[in-house]
Amino acid sequence: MGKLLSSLDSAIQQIEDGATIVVGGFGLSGIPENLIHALRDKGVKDLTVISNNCGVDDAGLGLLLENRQIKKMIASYVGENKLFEQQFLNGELEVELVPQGTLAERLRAGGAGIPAFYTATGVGTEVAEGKEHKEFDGRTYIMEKGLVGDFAFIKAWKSDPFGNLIYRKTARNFNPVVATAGKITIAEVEELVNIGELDPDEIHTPGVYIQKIFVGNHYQKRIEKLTTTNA
Amino acid sequence: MGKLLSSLDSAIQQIEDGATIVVGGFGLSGIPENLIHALRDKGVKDLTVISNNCGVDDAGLGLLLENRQIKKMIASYVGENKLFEQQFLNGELEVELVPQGTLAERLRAGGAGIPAFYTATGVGTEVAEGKEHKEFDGRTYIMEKGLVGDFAFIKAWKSDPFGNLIYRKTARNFNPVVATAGKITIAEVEELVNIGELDPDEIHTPGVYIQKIFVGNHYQKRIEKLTTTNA
Amino acid sequence: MSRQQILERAVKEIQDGMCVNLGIGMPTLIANMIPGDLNVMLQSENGLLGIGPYPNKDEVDPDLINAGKETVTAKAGASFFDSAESFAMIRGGHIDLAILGGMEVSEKGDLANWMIPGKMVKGMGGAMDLVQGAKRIVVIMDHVNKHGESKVKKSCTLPLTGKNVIHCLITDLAVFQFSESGMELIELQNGVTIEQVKSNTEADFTVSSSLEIKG
Amino acid sequence: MSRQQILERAVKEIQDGMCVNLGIGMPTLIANMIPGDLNVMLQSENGLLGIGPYPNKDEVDPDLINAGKETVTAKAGASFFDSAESFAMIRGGHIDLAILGGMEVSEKGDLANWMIPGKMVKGMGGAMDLVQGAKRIVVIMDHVNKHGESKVKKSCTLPLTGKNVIHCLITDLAVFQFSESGMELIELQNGVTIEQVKSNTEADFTVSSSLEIKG
Repeated sequence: MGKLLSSLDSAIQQIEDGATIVVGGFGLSGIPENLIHALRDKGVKDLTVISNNCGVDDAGLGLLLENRQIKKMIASYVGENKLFEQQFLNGELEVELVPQGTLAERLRAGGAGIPAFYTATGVGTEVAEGKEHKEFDGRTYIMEKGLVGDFAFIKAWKSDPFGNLIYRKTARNFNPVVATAGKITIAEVEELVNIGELDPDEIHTPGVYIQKIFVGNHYQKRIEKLTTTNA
Repeated sequence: MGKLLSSLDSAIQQIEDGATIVVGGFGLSGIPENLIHALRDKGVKDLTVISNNCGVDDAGLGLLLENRQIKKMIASYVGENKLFEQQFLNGELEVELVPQGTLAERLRAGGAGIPAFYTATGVGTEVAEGKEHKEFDGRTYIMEKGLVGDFAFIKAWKSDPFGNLIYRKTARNFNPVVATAGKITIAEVEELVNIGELDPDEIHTPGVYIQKIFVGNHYQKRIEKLTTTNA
Repeated sequence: MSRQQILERAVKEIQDGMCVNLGIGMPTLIANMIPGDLNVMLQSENGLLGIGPYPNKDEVDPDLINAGKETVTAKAGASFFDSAESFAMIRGGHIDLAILGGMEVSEKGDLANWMIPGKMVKGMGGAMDLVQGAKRIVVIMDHVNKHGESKVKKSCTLPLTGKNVIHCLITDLAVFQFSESGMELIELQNGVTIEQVKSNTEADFTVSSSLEIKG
Repeated sequence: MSRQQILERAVKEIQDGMCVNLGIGMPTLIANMIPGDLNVMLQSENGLLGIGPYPNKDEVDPDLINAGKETVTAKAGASFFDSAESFAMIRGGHIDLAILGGMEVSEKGDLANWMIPGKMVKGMGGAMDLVQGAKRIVVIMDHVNKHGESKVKKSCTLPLTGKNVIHCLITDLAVFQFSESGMELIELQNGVTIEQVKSNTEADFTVSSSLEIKG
């Protein structure tokens, strides 16, 4: 079906300075490692990146920060990243902090053709400033807008050639919503299976959302906080 | 965990005249047959029923129509049902027709704590009359409100004792969104499995949404339109 | 016969790699006409992407139906999902093409296909979502009704399904495309003249220059 | 020691059958203290309902972490889901209880726990969603800061996480409940007097009649 990429070069080649890219993952779990590396190598600048976190200093989206490729970051939590702080205080980096549930819902809304919705999250806080307020049944809500990126980068466990995806455990996180919120969505996966091999009842992301598929050959899957019963 | 019912009597006993009940299924596929029968037997009246369809004359929600238990129906398509027409023309039955995608999203929104959202569906039609209109990026949208029922009736294939659910094929349809949109959600299922038996990656509805579980012992699964290659 | 012409023309709208929603009724018949070398995924708004052919008698499964409530099968690569996801797909612009039946079409690209006042109210089902959400909307219908009156109108008289939503109209007489500049006749069905189309059309339309040359 | 008292009191908020979200940091420690005879499902907002204990060294899985990015396990009956579903669950009022850390609490039930102006901006994560969505919000924190200043205030001075959202506050000195009629002292920690609480609290509060009797 022509979705399968043998290298990320051609896909990344389309991305220009100033593009908006939505990126899946939570912390360093379920992040599209190969896509981030390819984007770092391509060196495209002035990106707006929408992702729950911004990696750590030497991994994940932190690599793009290190390379000064990000102009604006839309995220819910960026506390793991010293470079982030530095660039933010320098005025090099613009930041929009969004509550995590609102971020997830804004991406789902963007992908689902919903331009805006109301939520109580953030009412009475900085997050509500400048936003439309409305009462429903005596409770106050604010209006939040759907988000769509020029590109969406996601990571899944298994894909078939149509782009039907299955994620593994909590590496699912933002990936399924991010998948829907890109004009062009590129999925990198650990394993490609034949068409018909995935049980249609178990598919998490139907292939309709996926424009390109890349099978990564090495996943670092770095652990941020190793906690064990005996540690 | 106390969610398992040995009979539907106690659960149905809580439902009073005038209650709002959200019901899963599409046509006669994936409908909560046992719950509908129990509700018919209980005879509770003046119900508001929210469901994509209203069954057929002698099956599904059509049984409640036949028994004159429904005061108001919120649905997207009721064309299979002559009793419906008759009661509607008599003025016995109030009807709110909602586009199917808007109905699905209103239920999802209700379950997700979103009181309202904007959609282009219905703009310029009867559906838009009296609703708030708003422009986003030059396109006009209307505001639609979240829906929540006093009770939600759904049908799943498998459940564990916590109420983690798996649906089968297109019998999934509205059931997962309806599951989220009831103050009390009762799931009837074909098969109960032990806790831990369902793969956590394959669960469609997490048990947090389910208050009661009933294992039905007979499913009619009537087919509305039998179409075969050799027919 | 005229229906066959409509369907044969409609199937040409479907291209390799597309995800397509075929409306209930006449559009459903297009499924069987899609060339086997095209890789097309048909969506059914009750929660299936990848509709297969009707089942053999022993494959029939009440848990596997299409939006018209007919028993179907799922092809290799199919997926099942819930109704909210299904319409997220539709409303979010992820479906490439919807081919829908029509009762009336206006020169502005309005569609009426869900309700006849005074008759039984059936409901709009997913039609209003599809016309706003799918990337391309093709309507197929007879050009005139059984009384010989044009169904291609200046303005629709029936309640609308969507305003200014149609990209292409295929009738038993002709094919029209819709754009900012209005409604344009782009093809004639076999043996039909421009005059015939004009005399059977209430709507104002322009004639494509490429068509004038052929005609 | 004072932390242990807070945690021991907090765990009493958890009842059989509940779905509970424990915030990052001190609240996470409550997980290990839940009595084994209670059937409780812990939610992690990155997409897990049914957090199990930390893994053995050979069970560690980078694809299985909690919202604090710690490696965890999933208990029997757990489910995985995406972030939109996770917050649908939270925002929609399906989580029975959230126990969160606090920097400041006001007598009106406002919570500030995400940002100190002038310090590194970390972001609010899921805290703003939890305080608006979960059915019951319990905040646990030290009563005073390291300079001896009360963190239980008339009004919060730090940026808010939520306004009028707290149901219960548990500190190393006391337990308060919040209602329409204001903030009420309902319990004293072991060996603490009402006078001690009063002198360490900037907020105005009433004292529960049942407490006066005991005291």
